Amino acid sequence: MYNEKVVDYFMNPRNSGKMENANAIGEVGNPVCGDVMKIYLKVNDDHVIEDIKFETFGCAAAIATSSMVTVMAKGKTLQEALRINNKDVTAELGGLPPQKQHCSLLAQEGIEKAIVDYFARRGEELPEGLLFPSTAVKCGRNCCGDKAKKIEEEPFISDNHRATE
Amino acid sequence: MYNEKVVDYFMNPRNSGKMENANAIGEVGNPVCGDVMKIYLKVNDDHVIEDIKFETFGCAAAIATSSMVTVMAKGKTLQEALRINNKDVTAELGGLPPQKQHCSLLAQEGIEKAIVDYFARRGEELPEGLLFPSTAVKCGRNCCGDKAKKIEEEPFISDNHRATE
Amino acid sequence: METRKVYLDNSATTKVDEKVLKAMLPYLTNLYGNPNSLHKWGREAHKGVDKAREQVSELINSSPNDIIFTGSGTEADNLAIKGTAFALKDKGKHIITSAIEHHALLNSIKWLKKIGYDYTILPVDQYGLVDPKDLENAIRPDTILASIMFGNNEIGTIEPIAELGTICREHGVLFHSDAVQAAGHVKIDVEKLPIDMLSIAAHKMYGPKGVGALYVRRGIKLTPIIHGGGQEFGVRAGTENTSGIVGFGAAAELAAARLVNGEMENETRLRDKLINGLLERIPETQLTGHGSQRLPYHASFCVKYIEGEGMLLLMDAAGIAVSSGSACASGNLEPSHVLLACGLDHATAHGSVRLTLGHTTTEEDIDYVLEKFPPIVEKLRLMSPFYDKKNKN
Amino acid sequence: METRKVYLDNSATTKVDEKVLKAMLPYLTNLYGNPNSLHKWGREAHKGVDKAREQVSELINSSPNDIIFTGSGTEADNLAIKGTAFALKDKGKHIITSAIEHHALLNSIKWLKKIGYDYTILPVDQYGLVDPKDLENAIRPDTILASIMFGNNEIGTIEPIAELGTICREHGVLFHSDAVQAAGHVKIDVEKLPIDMLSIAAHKMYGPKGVGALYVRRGIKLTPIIHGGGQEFGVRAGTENTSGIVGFGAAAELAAARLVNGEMENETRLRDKLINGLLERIPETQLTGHGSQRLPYHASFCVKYIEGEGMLLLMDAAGIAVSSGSACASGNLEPSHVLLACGLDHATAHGSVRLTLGHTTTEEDIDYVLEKFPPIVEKLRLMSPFYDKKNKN
Ligand SMILES: Cc1ncc(COP(=O)(O)O)c(C=O)c1O
Ligand SMILES: Cc1ncc(COP(=O)(O)O)c(C=O)c1O
Repeated sequence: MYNEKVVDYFMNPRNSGKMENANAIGEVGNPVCGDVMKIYLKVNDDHVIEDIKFETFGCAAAIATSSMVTVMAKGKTLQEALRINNKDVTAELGGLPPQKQHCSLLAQEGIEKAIVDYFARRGEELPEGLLFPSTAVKCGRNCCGDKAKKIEEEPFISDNHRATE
Repeated sequence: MYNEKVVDYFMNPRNSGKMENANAIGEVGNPVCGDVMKIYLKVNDDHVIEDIKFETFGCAAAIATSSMVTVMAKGKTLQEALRINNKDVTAELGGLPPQKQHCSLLAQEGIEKAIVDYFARRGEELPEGLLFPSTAVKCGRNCCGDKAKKIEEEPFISDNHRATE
Repeated sequence: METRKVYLDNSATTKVDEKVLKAMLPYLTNLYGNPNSLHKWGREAHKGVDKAREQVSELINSSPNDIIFTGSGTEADNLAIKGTAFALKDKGKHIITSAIEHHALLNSIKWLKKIGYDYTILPVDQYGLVDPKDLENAIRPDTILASIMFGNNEIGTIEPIAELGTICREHGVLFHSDAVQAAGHVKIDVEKLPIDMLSIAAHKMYGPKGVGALYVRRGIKLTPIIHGGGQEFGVRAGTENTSGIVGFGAAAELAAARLVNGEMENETRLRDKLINGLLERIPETQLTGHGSQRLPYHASFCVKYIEGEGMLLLMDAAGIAVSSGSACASGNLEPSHVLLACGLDHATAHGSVRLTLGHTTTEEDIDYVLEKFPPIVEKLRLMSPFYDKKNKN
Repeated sequence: METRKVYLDNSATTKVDEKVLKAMLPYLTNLYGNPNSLHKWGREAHKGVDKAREQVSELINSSPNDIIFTGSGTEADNLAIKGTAFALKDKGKHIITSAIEHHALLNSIKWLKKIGYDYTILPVDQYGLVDPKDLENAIRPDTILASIMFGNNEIGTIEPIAELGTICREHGVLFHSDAVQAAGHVKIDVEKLPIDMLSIAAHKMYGPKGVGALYVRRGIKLTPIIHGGGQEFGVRAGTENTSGIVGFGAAAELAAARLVNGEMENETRLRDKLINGLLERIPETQLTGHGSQRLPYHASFCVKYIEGEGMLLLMDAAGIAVSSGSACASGNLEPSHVLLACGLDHATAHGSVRLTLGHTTTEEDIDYVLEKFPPIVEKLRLMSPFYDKKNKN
């Protein structure tokens, strides 16, 4: 199901764990959905991400994308980090199974949320020109919130592309 | 499906074929149903069946029961021959599969019809006291005539004891 | 020589090819995982099923994702018919089929009728052919599906599928074909043919019994007849018969190769030798089905004055496996609906016998049958009241 | 040691027993006839199926004629539910089942609802037990069927079948039980238990995948879900999966012997060692399902702060096959409906892991798992934002 690179990033995650001296934290996801990601940043005064760590509750894809996004963001400026698209993360991992694509969105959102937190902690406004791609884009994944609603009507219909009821 | 004795009577039928000097012939069955049996008798003046032959168009069970009934009737008086019940024929053969039970009725009917023919040819009334078991009994088998009627409504419903539609 | 064994009932089922068994065995031993499991055992099993899906799809030139594995050809037929009927119930409730379909088809539509659907059964000519004009005339505004078999199991006739499918397409009616007898024996290309759904079964092409498949053209949605887990794209639930599916894949690949390398031509030659030889040697016998538009391995006859079961059993005693559509042989009280639909009278239909060759049938096998069959017929005829009458007249 | 392979996913499927394969092989080679054929080949195949029907019936103490072979446990469930629903539609349209049934059951009744039926889903307690009083209260005048599983696949809980069936009988409601997980592992006697229909599957008892069976008490008529030829007493059409059925028979016979000779007790002992060992070694972990009223081979847990798929994959990397009812592992977006029905919150349910033993599981296997599993959990927990929070608080 997962390619070797995904498995590697899951089995040997880079930048996992807590960061004691973080100056920004972003937490996204929802335990109800089974995906929660926490991104810790240490940002210097030049707005460069000097250190980054993650903690993830979720499947192997969620862990691998978290790990990959930290690798990609490390050393980048906040502006650059915001340009890391969820598709880039997936591509860098060599692809994810269709039903796991949404995990990469979570990784992207985690970075964004942490950056928002960075400025909030400093009591600063968000700098003009900073682009937050995912908050601009409507959440594209099968949110578990949506699902939870649907559950009421059709609790047990499985996900598939061929059957109609 | 068939036991050894049935197979033997089918493979090596006793008394099969035409009889040139028959003085009674009974033909029963219907080619539409796939079962036709012709019984030839040579009856002497003491009403003893001196010789008997059969011709059958039908399945192995029909041939075996025809053959068996001729064996059982040979040398018997007409009165005795009429006492050969279809169950006796089946029993003598060691049993038949359920869906083939009706074949033994045909054999019994063949004998009866030939005996009727015997008296008809001689211009005689049927002697008092002669019992014709099967004509007295309503035809118990799944007659193909009945079936043919049912066909109109439900042409393809198979015969079974478990399914309901 | 009495001990020679000649299996000529390949329309009923075929012997599993040794290469097929070889492909299956790992899935009956070490590769025993459930393809739905995420661990190594599951992934291995999944890989086997995926490969088989490709092999089967290549046989009919479809995409692998258009193949739904089922538990039999019968189930594939049921899924096509009922799956469409339920999925399109708001569009219409009328289904068209032919008088010579397999019971899987006919009993499915009879049942659908009981729950509010309607059908038209098209007649066939004496050769068992459906007239495309009849199909066109039968289409109504509420027609959702037509199902006409590819090749008939009892009489071997191959239907004019391209024409029939084209008519359906023109009228926006889905077209299903039961190719359980044809697939693997004649070339079928679902890209070139206007077929929306196609039923096939492994055990008619030297694969194992208990596995079939339904090809479903992309975009067509079916209501499952077996609900449960999301297996087979959510259309057919149940843990996959991995060894059976893998065997089906191997059988499909071998069949595709036979179709390419011309093996079927030899089979057809042997079949024609059998047909001509029997028609010469056994008087008052007719070929049933079409003379040339027929399955390459299929020979079927009606032998006058006698009943099929007797022939079948005496042939069996001579080591030869054949079948019959007679009432007795089929376990029903009626002779084959296919033969009756071709206009044969009941008595003649009771004399039906079918000999279906396989890829291992030899010239000697055919010679043996040509030697053994005529005296068997003669023996039974000498016991028949009709044959007798005939001689007298 | 890293190369040790420990398969603890026997609830998903089991390895075909060598003796089972041995019984099957003739039906994949020389005994290839279609059991419906009258000739020698057919009769041989028929004999194999007959014998298997006896073997399977002996496992549950039924009459052989009460066994309908199907293509999976899922199909058996579908046949029981839909077959009854269609057969008794004039009597009533209400069906009762439980919240922890297999999708084969639940998706069948959901579909039936779409076509005019109605259902009640009974809740379960924290151990997954159905309360017989709830069943009694749910019965309405139009209730035709109740279906409560024998043993649950995800949490191992064994339901109070005797009580539940008795209530149904008192109210003239048919009672079906899905015993796909239980049959062959716990004693089931349909003569002693008030069960009208029982689903079982070969591949959960060391038989092949792709064959199941439905026990149907004499006198109960079902509408087929697969129509066609008259196979399986007219209730389930399709050429029989002879090798699979024969394998099922052999597997049933072996399972019956294991039940008698006490092998299950050893399995239970190993299971308890596993349960106790893991609960000791992994803090903040709970057993799911019932502590004692559970399938003898079944251990299932929720491990806090982490998600099941990760555990599954890391265990797999250590050579150990387990499963999980987490959303990710199941391919759905929801964690197991069974765990939620037991009252677990979503986050906890995502941490589910199931270890199911087999008859070849050894003491060493269990020791290996007890060694490997705790550090895997620890590794994942160290990556979890919740575990972290926990340590802070
Ligand atoms: C309780 C239960 N019912 C039904 C099934 C379905 O059986 P099968 O996998 O043979 O379709 C399973 C197995 O997955 C099961 O565990
Ligand atoms: C034309 C046709 N359709 C359907 C079937 C049913 O397939 P299966 O035997 O796999 O159920 C058969 C075979 O019996 C067949 O010949």
